[in-house]
Amino acid sequence: MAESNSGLVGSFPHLDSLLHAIENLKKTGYRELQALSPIPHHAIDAALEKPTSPVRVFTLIGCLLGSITGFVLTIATSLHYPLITGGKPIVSIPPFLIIVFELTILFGGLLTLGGMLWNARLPRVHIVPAYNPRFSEDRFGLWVPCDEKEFDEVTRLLESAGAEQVTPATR
Amino acid sequence: MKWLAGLGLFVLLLLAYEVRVAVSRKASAPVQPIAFNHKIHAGDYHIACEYCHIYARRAAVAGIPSAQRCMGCHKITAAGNSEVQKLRGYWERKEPLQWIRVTSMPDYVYFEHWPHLRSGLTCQTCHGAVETMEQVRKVRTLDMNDCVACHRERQASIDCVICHR
Amino acid sequence: MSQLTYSQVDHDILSAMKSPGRRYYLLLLADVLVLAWGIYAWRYQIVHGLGVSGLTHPVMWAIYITNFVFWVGIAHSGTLISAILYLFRVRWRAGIYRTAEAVTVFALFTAGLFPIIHLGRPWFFYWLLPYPQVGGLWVNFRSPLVWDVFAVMTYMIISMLFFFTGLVPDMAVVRNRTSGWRHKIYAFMAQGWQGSDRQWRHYKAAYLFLAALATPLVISVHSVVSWDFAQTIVPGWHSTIFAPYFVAGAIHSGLAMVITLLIPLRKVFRLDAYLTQGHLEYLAKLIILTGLIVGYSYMVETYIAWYSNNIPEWQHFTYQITGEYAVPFWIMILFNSLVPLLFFLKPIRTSTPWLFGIAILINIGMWMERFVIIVTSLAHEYDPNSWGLYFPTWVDISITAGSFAWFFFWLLLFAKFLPVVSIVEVKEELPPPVVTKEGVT
Amino acid sequence: MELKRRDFLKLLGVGGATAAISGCTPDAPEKLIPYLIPAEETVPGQATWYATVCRECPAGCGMLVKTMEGRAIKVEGNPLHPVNQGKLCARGQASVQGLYNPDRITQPVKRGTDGSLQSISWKDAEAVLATQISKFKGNGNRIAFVTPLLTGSQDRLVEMWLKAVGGGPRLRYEAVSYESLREANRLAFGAAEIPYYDIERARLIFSFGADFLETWLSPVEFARQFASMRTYRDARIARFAYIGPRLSLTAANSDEWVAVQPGTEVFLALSMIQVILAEDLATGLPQTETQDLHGCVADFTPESMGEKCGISADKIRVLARAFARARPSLAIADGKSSNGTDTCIAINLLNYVVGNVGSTVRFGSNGAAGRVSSYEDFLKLIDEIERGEIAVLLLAGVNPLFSLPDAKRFQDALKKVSLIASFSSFPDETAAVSHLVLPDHTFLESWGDYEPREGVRCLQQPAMMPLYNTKSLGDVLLSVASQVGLQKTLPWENFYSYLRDEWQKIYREQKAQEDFETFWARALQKGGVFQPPPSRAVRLDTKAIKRRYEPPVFAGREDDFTLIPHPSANFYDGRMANRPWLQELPDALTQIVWDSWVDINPRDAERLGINEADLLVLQSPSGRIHVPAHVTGGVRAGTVAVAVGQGHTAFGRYAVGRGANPIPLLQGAPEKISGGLVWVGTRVTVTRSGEKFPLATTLGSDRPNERRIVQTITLGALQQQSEAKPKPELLPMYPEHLHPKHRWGMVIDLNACIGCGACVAACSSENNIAIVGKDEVGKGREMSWIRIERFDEGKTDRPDQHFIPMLCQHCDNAPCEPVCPVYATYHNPEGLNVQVYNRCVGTRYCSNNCPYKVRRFNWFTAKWPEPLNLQLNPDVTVREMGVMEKCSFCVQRIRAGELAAKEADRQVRDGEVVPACAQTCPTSAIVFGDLDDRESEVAKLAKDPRGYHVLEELNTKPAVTYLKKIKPGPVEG
Repeated sequence: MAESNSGLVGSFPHLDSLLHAIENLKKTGYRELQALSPIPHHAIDAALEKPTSPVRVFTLIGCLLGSITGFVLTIATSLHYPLITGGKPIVSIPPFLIIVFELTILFGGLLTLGGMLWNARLPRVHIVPAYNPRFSEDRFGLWVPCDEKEFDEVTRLLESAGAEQVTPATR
Repeated sequence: MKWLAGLGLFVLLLLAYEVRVAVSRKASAPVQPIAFNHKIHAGDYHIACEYCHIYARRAAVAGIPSAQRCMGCHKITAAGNSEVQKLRGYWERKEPLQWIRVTSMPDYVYFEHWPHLRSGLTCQTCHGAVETMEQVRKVRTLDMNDCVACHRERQASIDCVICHR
Repeated sequence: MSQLTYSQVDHDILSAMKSPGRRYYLLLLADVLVLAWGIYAWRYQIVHGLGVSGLTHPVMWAIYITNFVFWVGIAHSGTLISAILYLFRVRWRAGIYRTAEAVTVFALFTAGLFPIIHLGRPWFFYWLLPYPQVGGLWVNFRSPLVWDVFAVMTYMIISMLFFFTGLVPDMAVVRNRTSGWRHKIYAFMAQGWQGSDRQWRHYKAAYLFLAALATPLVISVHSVVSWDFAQTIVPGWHSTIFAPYFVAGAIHSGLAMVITLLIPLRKVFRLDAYLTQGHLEYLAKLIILTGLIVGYSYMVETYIAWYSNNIPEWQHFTYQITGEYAVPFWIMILFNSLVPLLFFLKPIRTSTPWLFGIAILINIGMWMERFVIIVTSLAHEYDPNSWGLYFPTWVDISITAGSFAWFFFWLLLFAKFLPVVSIVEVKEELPPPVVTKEGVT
Repeated sequence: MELKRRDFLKLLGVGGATAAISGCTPDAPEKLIPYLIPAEETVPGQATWYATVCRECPAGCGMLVKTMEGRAIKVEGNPLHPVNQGKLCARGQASVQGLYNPDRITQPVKRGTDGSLQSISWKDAEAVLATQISKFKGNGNRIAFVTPLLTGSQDRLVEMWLKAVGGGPRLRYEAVSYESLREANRLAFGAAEIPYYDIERARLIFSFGADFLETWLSPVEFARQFASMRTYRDARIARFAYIGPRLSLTAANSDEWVAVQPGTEVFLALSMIQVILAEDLATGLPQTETQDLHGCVADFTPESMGEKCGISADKIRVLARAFARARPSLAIADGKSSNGTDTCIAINLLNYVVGNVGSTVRFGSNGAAGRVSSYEDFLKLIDEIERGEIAVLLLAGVNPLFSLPDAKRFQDALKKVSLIASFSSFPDETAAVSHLVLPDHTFLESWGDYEPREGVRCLQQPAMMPLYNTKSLGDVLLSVASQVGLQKTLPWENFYSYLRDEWQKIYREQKAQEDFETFWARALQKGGVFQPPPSRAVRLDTKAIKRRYEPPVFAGREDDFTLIPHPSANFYDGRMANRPWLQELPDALTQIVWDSWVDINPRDAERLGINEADLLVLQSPSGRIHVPAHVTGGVRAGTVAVAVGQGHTAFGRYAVGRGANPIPLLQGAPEKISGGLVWVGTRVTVTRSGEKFPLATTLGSDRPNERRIVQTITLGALQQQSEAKPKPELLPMYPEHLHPKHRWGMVIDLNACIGCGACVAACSSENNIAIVGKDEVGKGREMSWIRIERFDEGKTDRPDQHFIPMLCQHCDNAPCEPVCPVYATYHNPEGLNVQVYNRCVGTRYCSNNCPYKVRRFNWFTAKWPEPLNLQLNPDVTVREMGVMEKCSFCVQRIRAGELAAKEADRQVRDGEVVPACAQTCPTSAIVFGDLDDRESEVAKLAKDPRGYHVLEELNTKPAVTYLKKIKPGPVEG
């Protein structure tokens, strides 16, 4: 999405005022909003109307990959150098299933992590100027991309909602 | 993250190690106490390998010719040659020659020459075209990959106990 | 916790990470000394051969494997608390899960060493890993030990994922509060976290799925460990109940270990507000459950030994309760299945000294359980002519002591370098700051 | 073959010779050292066999020595030899450890004036001897010569030499000797010899204290005969009862152990004769003789004798009737008590009255043991020494300072001798007091011959070049002779040429067609010249029978314990105590290793408050020893038994300071009639020292614990079931896996196994089994791949011992295999359970899961002190620290057999591949072969009705089938 680089950051001491601000801004047509909060909160996601995370797909793919690897690894290697142990068949599925299961979990976990990093654009080297250290403590931030001529309006909207300070920042 | 890197590194080290082993198995041609020239003997004069390596067809080891056998010819033949002089020296001192081993198996491998010869392999299969080498060198890794590959190819047994007891 | 504010939380928890005092360093020093001694003992064993340990024919496994099972067991409670209770949305988990998870990771560090320590030729341990080896021979996937390799490796990796993922937002908090080299480290660990709604959204999803994966995993791991024994034909090992029996036992010991660690932790770092008596009580209640399961397993073992009418089985049982190793056996019965029942009494499960004492006893009891299962079974197998006994030597004992030191070494570092309570999750439990009376739903 | 041993060993790369397995790290460049001059008969990596004769005991078993690259690495019995027919005992197997013993005397040494030993050259050594000889030459028997029992050329040479130098006396000294037996035969039959005992033919044997399966006369031969006598044929089985106060290994193999009072065997025998004659059960006796005999045994009624012997009169009657009815039967005795000769005479009579003499007891073969000088003669020698009549004393391979009761006296007397020369190969007690030691070759390095009995002439040829700077007795004598100017009488320049001349005589009397060289070559190949033992009829001298049969007399206090010292199955008279294999070979009846102990009856132990492994003090009028207690019902109450062999003060690292020697306790007076040493004639006081002495044993519990490892079947039951009833077919757990070429398997007949342990020693020799020492065995870390398990089904005071060789069962469904994470053990296409040492990482999981507990782990890196390492079998990997090992069914032999077959492009023949244990088993209890080959012996035996698998219920499907031991029950009249 084409994001413009200039914008304003409002800092809210209270969660509900942040939510009001989002409401007002959305009404006036500002859609590209981004909340910065010390804790996750479903109300914020609801207000911003973001789609559900696609990480689950990664997990699924990982698990499938894992199972396939498990089967291939166990069966192929056993057949490659067939040695009878304990009179059991060369391809003895029950014990192999254990390997399959573990690999399913392993790959699932790894891809889940990968999925998160990918989607959340992590790890990132430098933090946006818009970020205020207090957003990790007890302040809620809202970043509104807009150009200079819109500053006044946006500032008014934010402050009316209860922002204790509004500062211009670039992404 | 960190541990992932660590694990990867470890696996790399492992593979590196295996490779190193494989490579070192393929040693370069060592310098022998007497510059014996297989090219002349086996190549130019077409002396059969088993004329000197007498045990190959009946024993586990091919056998390195005794000084006596060398002297058998070299009392007269090429007696002037400097290397032959060396040989004569050993012979007269009754001092055993100490050749440097070129092709070797690990101690836990029981390789027997004769079954391989009987089953139609030639010396060259494993030792390369020695008759063209002035200085013998190892031409195959002769590690387990090598052995097993050949055994599979010729439907020879790959039962562990064939080589490891 | 309702009286707390967000910044108060930050302050309280981070103050635990202030640079340590002399007592801490002395503790660390003592720990490192024991560790060093353990390492020396291991080196001695590698040089001279396993013969320097007490292992012998027929008791080819003893306290090395005991330690392995014990530490893997310890690990389990961490995952239980962090993953399973998370899925069940158990609110009291927030205060303790960070520590529990750290215990998991460090316990696995420790457990992972023992399969290597107990090898006859430890320098070839990597032959157990699945990679294309010279000659085209791979590992034997029918061997429970290979299942172990996969299970424990996977478990270690997933737990670490889970642990570090959970840390990221907290690392951001610490990053914003520190400067200099510390700042650099935490900045790295925070991975550039800034708490944007997008990050939170994917983060929560990932966290949920990791929890969902870890849950079956944790069950599988100790089942696999139990199959090291159950898959054999050794009387006393060959038993179908082993998997659930071991999993319950694992969690039993794990919970005990968590209590043993939390109690000093909250005292030293004054975290009573976060690790309340309530938390410990919940744990105590869980221990009642696991204790009952373990006790039930003991009874089933006995019953089957009798009912199966299998002579070696029954003789093994009678040997257990009367033979050379009867004392460990009775310790195990007493400490694991009887003592925990005291937690039915509220005054006991709410008194810190009692909790602590009983937790210690359970730790001892669970270690003994593994010892009894492994050693007594091997000592009296099928052939009476080759029955034999095992007695540990200084090497076995030193290495065991070293392993504990190794575990506490990591734990000591953890207590100082990482927030022992999850900041974000504690905050989540607090009502968010609002102006309007009704708050936010 | 004029070649130095060094050159032999300068070997072109014999891959894997004494190879230690290691990781796959590449090593520094190896050297390939070819022969200077190739040796004709050696092909590197291929064994050369030499036939010779075992000289470790007087039995004289034929031996084949396997040499590789000039090193003797293994000995096996010579199949062509009439005495042992291809079998060897544990002691014979251990002879290579005598050859390679690290404590051998490597060159001549001389004791200086200060008592210190200086190495000297052979020239000087012989010069020293020669001067002394020439000094005392001829002036009246000043030169005494003591050798062990020698026969044939060697013996004649010594005689000639001694005569030439005008010396004497000459003794053939053996600690274990049979004077009473010989004397009894002289008195009863006028034949002063050891007859030939045909155990094989007997239907019933009574052994009066003769341990013929361990040490008595010719154990290997007797063991073989015993087994074949005990085989179940046409629904019958021959019986065997042992009469004597101690339950020896022989007794443990009997149907019935009659524990009589020590020394009362004679009266039991006489009362049996009385019964036989009274009930008119005698056979083949002229009427007059019968009355005659009846007259002199009339008053030995079972009633009166019964309580003398400590058994019931009825029992005696039962035994007597049984003995008379079983035709032929056989009674043997060793007569070791003060009335030994009387006992043996009574036994002769017993045999005579039922007509065994001439059938199972045959005179004329004149066993070598009969030529041993008597103990009394040795005492005479000591007297002469004390009187200062002996100036030069030559001791060749005898160790009287260990085996004489009053060794102290002998040692003091020796001070009077101006030169004591010992030819011992080992630094034994006697060599330690000699002035001059001229080390002899071991018999594996030297020429010689031996004649165990008439008609059996064995050639002894060197299997390898002498290991050290030693010289054979014969050569020394000849060269000394020439130095003292006796070339005329002893013209040979070395013993070899003398030996050939001697054999010229044999050649002539053979009247063979071929020329001597061929004859000689054939003799060398076959190991000698063998003819059936000549048989000579004898008549009973009735005068001899009319005699006073003495009751036994005992030195020491009346109420004390009667001491029963007995030669040990492992160490014989102590000469084998320096062989680590035998030290670590568990005693058959106690599983104790590296020590000696005293057997004491539980009732006595309880009375004296003695517990297992209490250190006891045994005090006799003539000495005292400290020895730990072993409480067992295997000795009669009131008696204690100690094995001879341990307790050396000098004899190398493996023997010195282990256990105790009971011989000094003996009061040492010779038996009146025969002049033999009275072994059972001393009483000892037994007291607790208060200390404990940890005994190392390989035994966990000898109680069966309902595991049914050893299974037995009564004669009745066996007669019922004619052929094996088909086993209920279990549903297969997994798809059957096939064995395309072979399915190697084994059958072990527990009815034949006597528990002697020869298989264990053979296995150690073949498979480079490490020796770990007492402490490690005590921890249970012995390495033997095959062990003899002993289960005791009897009551504590009445043991009922069963033996079972336990080795890897090579299961079809082997529990050890699937648990190995790295495929270090697996099931190969020929049915072997293979252990790949270099793949093993040492999880030891396989051992945990092996119900037979036959897997052994290398807790440390094994050590072979030089030159023991030269014995290592190059065809078998020497295992490294940290790996598991176990029985491989001698896979190296299987491979060799298969390759040989392949080369000749035929199938492997049945019996072509034989593992070391089966090869040496004196009773052929172990049979190996291809189970898939219907015609093979093993396949047939596996279907025997007695067949069973150990722990069958585990469905491991072992390749080893055991045949139940037959229990006919006590002897019936």
